[in-house]
Amino acid sequence: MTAFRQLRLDGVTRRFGDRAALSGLSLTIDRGEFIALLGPSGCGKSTALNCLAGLLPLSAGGIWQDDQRLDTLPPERRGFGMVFQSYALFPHLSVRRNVAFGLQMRRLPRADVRRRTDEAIRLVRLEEHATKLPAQLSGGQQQRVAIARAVVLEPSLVLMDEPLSNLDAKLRLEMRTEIRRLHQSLGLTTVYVTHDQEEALSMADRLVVLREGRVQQVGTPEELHTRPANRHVADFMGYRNLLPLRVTGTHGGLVAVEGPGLTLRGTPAVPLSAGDRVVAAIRPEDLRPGDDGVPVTVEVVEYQGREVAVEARTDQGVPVHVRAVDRPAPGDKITVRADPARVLVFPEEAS
Amino acid sequence: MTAFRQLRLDGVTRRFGDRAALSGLSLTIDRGEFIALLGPSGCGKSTALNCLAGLLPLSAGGIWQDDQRLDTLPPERRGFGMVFQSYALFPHLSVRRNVAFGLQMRRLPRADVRRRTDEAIRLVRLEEHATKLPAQLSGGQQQRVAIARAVVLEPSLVLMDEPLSNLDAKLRLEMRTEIRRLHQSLGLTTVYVTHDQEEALSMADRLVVLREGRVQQVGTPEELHTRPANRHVADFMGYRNLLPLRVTGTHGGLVAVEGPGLTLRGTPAVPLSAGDRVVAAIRPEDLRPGDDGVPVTVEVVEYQGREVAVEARTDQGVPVHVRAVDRPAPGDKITVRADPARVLVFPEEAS
Amino acid sequence: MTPDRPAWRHRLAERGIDRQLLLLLPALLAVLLLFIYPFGYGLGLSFQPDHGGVLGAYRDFFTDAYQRDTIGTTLRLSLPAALLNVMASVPIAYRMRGRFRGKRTLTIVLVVPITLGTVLTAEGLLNFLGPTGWFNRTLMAAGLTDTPLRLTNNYWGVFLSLVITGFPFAFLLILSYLSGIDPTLERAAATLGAGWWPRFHRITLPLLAPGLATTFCLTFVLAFSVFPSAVLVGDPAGATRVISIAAYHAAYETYDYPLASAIAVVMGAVELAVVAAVLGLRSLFYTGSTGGKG
Amino acid sequence: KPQRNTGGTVPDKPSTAVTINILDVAGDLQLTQGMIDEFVSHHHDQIAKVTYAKATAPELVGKIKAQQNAGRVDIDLVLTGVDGLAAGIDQGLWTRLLPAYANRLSGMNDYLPGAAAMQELAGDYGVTVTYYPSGPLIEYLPTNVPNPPKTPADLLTYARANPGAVQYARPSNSGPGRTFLMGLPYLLGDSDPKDPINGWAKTWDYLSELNKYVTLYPSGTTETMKNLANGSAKIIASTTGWDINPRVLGTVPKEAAIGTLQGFHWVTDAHYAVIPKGVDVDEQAAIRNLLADMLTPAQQAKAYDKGYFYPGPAIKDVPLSMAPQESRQALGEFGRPEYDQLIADNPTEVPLDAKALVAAFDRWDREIGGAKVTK
Amino acid sequence: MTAISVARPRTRRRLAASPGAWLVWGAVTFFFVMLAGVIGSVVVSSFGSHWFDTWLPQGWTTQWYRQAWQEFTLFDVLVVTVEVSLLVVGISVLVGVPASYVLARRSFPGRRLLYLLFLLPILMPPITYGIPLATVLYKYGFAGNMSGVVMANLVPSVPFVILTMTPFIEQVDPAIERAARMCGARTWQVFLRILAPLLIPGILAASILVLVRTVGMFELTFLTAGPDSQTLVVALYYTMSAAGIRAQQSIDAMAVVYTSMMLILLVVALRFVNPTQLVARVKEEPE
Ligand SMILES: Nc1ncnc2c1ncn2[C@@H]1O[C@H](COP(=O)(O)OP(=O)(O)OP(=O)(O)O)[C@@H](O)[C@H]1O
Ligand SMILES: Nc1ncnc2c1ncn2[C@@H]1O[C@H](COP(=O)(O)OP(=O)(O)OP(=O)(O)O)[C@@H](O)[C@H]1O
Ligand SMILES: [Mg+2]
Ligand SMILES: [Mg+2]
Repeated sequence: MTAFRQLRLDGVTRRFGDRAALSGLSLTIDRGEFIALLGPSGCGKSTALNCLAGLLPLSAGGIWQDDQRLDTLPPERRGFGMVFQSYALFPHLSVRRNVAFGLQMRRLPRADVRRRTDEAIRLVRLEEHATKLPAQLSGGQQQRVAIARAVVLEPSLVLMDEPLSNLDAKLRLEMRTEIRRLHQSLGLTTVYVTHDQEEALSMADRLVVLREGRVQQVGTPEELHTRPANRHVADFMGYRNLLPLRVTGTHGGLVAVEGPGLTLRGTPAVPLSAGDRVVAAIRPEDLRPGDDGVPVTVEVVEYQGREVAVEARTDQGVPVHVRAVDRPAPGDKITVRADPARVLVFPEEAS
Repeated sequence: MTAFRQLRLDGVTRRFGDRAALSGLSLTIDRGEFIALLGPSGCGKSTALNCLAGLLPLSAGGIWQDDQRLDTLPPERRGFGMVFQSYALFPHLSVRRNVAFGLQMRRLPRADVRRRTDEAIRLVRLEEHATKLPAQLSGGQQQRVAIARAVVLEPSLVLMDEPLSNLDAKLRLEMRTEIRRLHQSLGLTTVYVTHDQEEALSMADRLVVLREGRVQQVGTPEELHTRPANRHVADFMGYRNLLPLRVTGTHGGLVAVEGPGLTLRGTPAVPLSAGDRVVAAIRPEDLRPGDDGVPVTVEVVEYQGREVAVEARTDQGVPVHVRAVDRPAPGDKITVRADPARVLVFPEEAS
Repeated sequence: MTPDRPAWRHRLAERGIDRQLLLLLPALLAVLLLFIYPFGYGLGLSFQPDHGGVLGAYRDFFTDAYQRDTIGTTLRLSLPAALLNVMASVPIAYRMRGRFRGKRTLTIVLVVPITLGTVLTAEGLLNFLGPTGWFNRTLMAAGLTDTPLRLTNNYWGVFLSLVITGFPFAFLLILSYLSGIDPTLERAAATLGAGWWPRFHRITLPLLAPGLATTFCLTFVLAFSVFPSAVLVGDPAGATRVISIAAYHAAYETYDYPLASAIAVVMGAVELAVVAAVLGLRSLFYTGSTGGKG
Repeated sequence: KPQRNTGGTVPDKPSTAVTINILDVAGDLQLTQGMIDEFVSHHHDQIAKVTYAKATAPELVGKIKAQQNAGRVDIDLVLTGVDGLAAGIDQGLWTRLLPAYANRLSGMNDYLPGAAAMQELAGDYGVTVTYYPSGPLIEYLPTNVPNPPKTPADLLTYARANPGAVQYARPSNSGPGRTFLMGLPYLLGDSDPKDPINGWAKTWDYLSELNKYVTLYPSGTTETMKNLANGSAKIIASTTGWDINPRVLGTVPKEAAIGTLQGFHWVTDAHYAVIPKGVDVDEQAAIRNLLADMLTPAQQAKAYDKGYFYPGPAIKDVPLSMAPQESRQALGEFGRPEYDQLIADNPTEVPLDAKALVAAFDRWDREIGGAKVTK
Repeated sequence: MTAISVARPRTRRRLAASPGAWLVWGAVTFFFVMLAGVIGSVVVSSFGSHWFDTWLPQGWTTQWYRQAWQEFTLFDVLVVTVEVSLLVVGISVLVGVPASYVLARRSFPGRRLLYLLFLLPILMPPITYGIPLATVLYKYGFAGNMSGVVMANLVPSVPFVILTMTPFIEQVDPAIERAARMCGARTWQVFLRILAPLLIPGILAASILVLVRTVGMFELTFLTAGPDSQTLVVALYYTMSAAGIRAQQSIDAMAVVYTSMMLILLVVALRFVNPTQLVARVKEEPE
């Protein structure tokens, strides 16, 4: 279909039985934007994508493309492209014909179909496998076919459901770059579902964080990364240390928080006052071994390339996750500290 | 089946048509080991796993469990557990009954089946979804059912084919820990396929890197990370900068290498002499902006949380990947340098 | 952009009503135009007998043991035959899933009897199994029996002809239903320690159940309306006096169309009862994607 | 076709040559197709084309009914046996052919006595075209049965001594079977040979006694013939046609012999031509002329065929010598000179009417054929 | 236990398989022997001149075929039969498959009732509706020619296709269709390009069965056929059950003609498509 200026989701809701898999998703997507849907497994990401694609009827709400109501159109009339989480390749068609399918549906001239198909196959590095059937491909190869099949159409909106989950790191990085490149050079609008924050952060213009079917936060990568709106988003964005504490005082922009065997200073997400029950969120990489700080005992050490991930416990038994460059041994006692600017403090009840 | 001491793969080969998806895999797995198979998409990881499980007949080679030849046994007689890349859940059975299936096959008492099933479902956090059919689950939920179904049997050998690829980072980390914990507490032996080096590095005792069906290197995570055997392994292990250069001289344990607009010192993987054509491998995170070094022009900057990934180009047009803490803008000129201990130099022809 | 209509449409769509239902239209029209009216006429006819009031024809049928017993006779023939056809097809089709040389030929040969038609089957059975047919000659030549076995002009003749014509029919359907089941599922079961039998009856069979039910119903219906072979290789006045013979007698010998219609309606009702029982059982099983084509 | 005119006067000749669709439900074309083809070849001005279709008698009624209900009858002439004829009369399907224009069918005056009796059954609706006295006869291989039974009692004795050796096909599926059934009351001296329900006491007793020694009732005459040939049956019921024709065809050994039971009456059989209601008068005219031609001796001689309906002609004075060469040769080799005598010496009877016949079949099915079930 | 990588004897697993396998193949062999006997005895008889109490006929002849060929103008009849059956198969697949798609995929109010409605024409013997159906068709000028025969045969055929295809379509993963729609395929394109190829084994099975039923359907064909739209079964039915004298061999010959025609149609059909494992086959264990 023709390009649009804006896509507007208005209270999009989808129920299965009496459970809402997605409730009240409202979002305006500008043309050319790259939106990532992010959230834990089962939070409704695929459901949102399916509603947008027209594959699931809405239980409530509406979708508008500029002034046109979209949610009543069948999927094939919306002109979107989609990469399915389960690939959904046509099992009876070769890789080439899978990719060419959409172009043939648009009745493009034979030569065009051929050229664009070849190009898309080259893009996903499957030249060698072009004549194979899907069942003869490895998982990652199938996933790449699914990507090629969707982007070859250069649709006005591309929906991708975890398109890189089965690729190795190197290829994933390359494919990320390709997808971004395509997005930019073809002027696509992309809605991208991923469970991988890093991927989302590096690719998207804006992120939508879902949890149990509800939007938790919408923002740029940087906003989400540095200023998660609540403890769930923080948790999800890699703040693995979530320490239940109590505010003891405020100092300028910072608050002092305390708990069993722990004293920290941090940045409050909302105004807080002494005595409030709070959760302090700290990323493992922000919790570094240092001289003055909280004493902990190392329990598990995981090698992770240049650094190691350390699971430790305070003397009171609170587990903390720490990153270290040198390698402590289990049983070692170390002290850890965190920059107050990187300690986020949320009220406990927020959800 | 009963526990074993050793599992020996001897020249295991599998051809599809005249292409070998796996050639001559020889490996000895000790009881209790955690082995990760690692390699780019389509390199033969799933094929290796399927051969081990008995789902694909071998084209050549053999598999021995202690003194017993295994490769002639049908899968159900081998007593291994497997998580399929495509999940392969039984579509007509609820989550609970999918998980209980294996236990029922072993004719365990009703109560035991129930208890262990519940436990496994709790392990993968699907208590709420226990009565759903697979088609009613999200992708990540399905994957977790597949994991529960395999580990509930506590088999002597567990084979896992990318079991975490559809989970979000947080859950993935948790599941990793769970899998390791199970591995240790039940004394399992695990062969784990993943495309994610970080996962492999953090979980496995030993890693096997495959490429186009051939073993490239077998070693501990540390060996692989710091001393990749060849440029392909290096490439795969995150050495994203692979610079084709020429040796200009040797200095003690180091070599000096040079190319268009580039001069570096690095550690040779094999003895090298001046004039050899080589490839220098450097991780982006080892190539840091610094004062003296190679001048490059920033092209693309990707936000990745605490750091940014920078794609830059030397004056001669060689692309390099750099990590930076502060955020340069596209077009900026910066200089980058690397610690010679972290620059690995491989002869060019090695493969 | 009227807000009402689309919402209404969504609500219908959620309940499964949308334009795709139009695809039912041609079939529905065909059945309505070509079947419902004529059938209604026939049904009406069954309530207009010459004597005995509205239900006279039915009363005639049910009060006459000779007529009534045909239901039992037919069921005794058709249920075992349909059951045997389905049950024999399953293991054979199951075995034929693997790849082996000559599979295609074997399939074709197994399906060939479908082309025989009732007449050739009947003639063949009479010739082959008759008192001086090859079968009895062989038995007698081998000294296995002194007097020829009676396999025709009785229950067994009809039963065998139902098997010969019904088996390939069931086999063909079941083979194709089986091909729709993802083989990976059985492999998964194998890694969970399931031998061939549990794999089959816990995984394959439930996934095959809808196909089995349909196949059973269709073979049963065909066997239930057996007519020519009941006459040709059976004992049409006695052991194989099936219900369609009674209907035929009424329609074409005494030209009592009301009675014939009534018998046909009874026939349909009995079939319907069996089919409903089977489909009821079927609905206990899973009916959804079996992953084979995905 | 132009507007149909199905009532009114039937012209002497059709105004234009017509196409006639003939449906044969009695196997009559075997005898008469030659006659029809010859007429057509000589009268192109009346009949442009004939199409032949064949079917079995029972379905006939349904088809004609459907056409008549819809007002589009495209079957112009039906050749049928007694069963189809009677069913059609009963259901009111046939055009009344007589007595109007009876003068055009002068051949009807020359019917053989038996044929004339058969014509009575047709009332005014049909025209007898072929006729034969049928049976009942018994057939056997002289090598297997050196002393054939001569009376019904003999037959019973023989059956008792040789269980399974006597065979007749299920009467409702077999001409010889039903001829045997209808002939028994005359042989046994039953009170009313025309009333199977109340008048056949001896016959039913006899049949149930015989039933004890009959192992199977095949579902067609062909099969009894086969069993006779292969030796699994020793004595079977037969008729003149079924005696000669199968031997000509080679399904029964040439040396098979026939016998009669003392005091039997011939139960005759015939084929009729009828015209369904709703046929255009032009076509009716052509058909009447065709029928008139078929009832001439020269044409009737073709009915000798190869003994299929022996003798076959319905009218008097059609000796075998008039028949085509082929017929004469076949009958010369397989015919039996004794038939002339048997036909002359034994009385002929018309068969049961359709209702009574169906009742007899029904009773046979229930009491004789069906009795096997309980054993 | 040296590393000899001799190719594993491939048949081992199959041969060592359960006695069940032997039982199955034994039963199949027995079935074939019986089948060969049944078919063989008819074929031999149809070419035999005299066959009494012996293993084989006394002489051989083709006269029975010649007779049948002339008596029924079999060539025209065969042509009509093929035309009618192909039309019926084609139309009933075109009409039936979309309907079974809806029945398989959607749940909507009245679905069960509709299923029952489609079931009825298969359950009800043609006696109940044959004559009124023929009347209707005659009334509107369809009967008496090929269109009537085709329409009458559609009555049981369309439901037949629907019943066989419904479980089949249920087996196909709906995600594949969705993917096709996302590629811009309209419903008919989804049918033609995606579903049809995946359903080929089922469609083929259903078509063959409809074909067999149509060729063998006497009642409805006879009631609606005109003089030049008779099909083979009418002729066959006639030889089998008409009054008068027929040689056993001529019935056999007609049966052989009938079977040969069906066989040719079947083999032609199977040449184009394999009834088994069209799609799932690639996932099978390759040799
Ligand atoms: N049935 C088959 N027929 C032909 N080729 C096949 C078949 N199965 C796999 N292959 C090929 O064998 C190679 C190895 O496949 P395999 O599934 O083992 O890859 P993998 O390492 O698991 O990859 P991924 O990480 O993408 O899942 C691939 O190139 C694949 O295309
Ligand atoms: N057909 C269905 N019937 C019932 N519940 C369903 C159905 N489909 C999805 N759900 C439920 O809806 C919720 C959201 O599912 P969805 O597939 O959108 O998750 P997701 O965010 O894509 O997760 P993942 O990352 O694991 O793929 C899940 O809890 C799932 O179990
Ligand atoms: Mg999902
Ligand atoms: Mg894989």
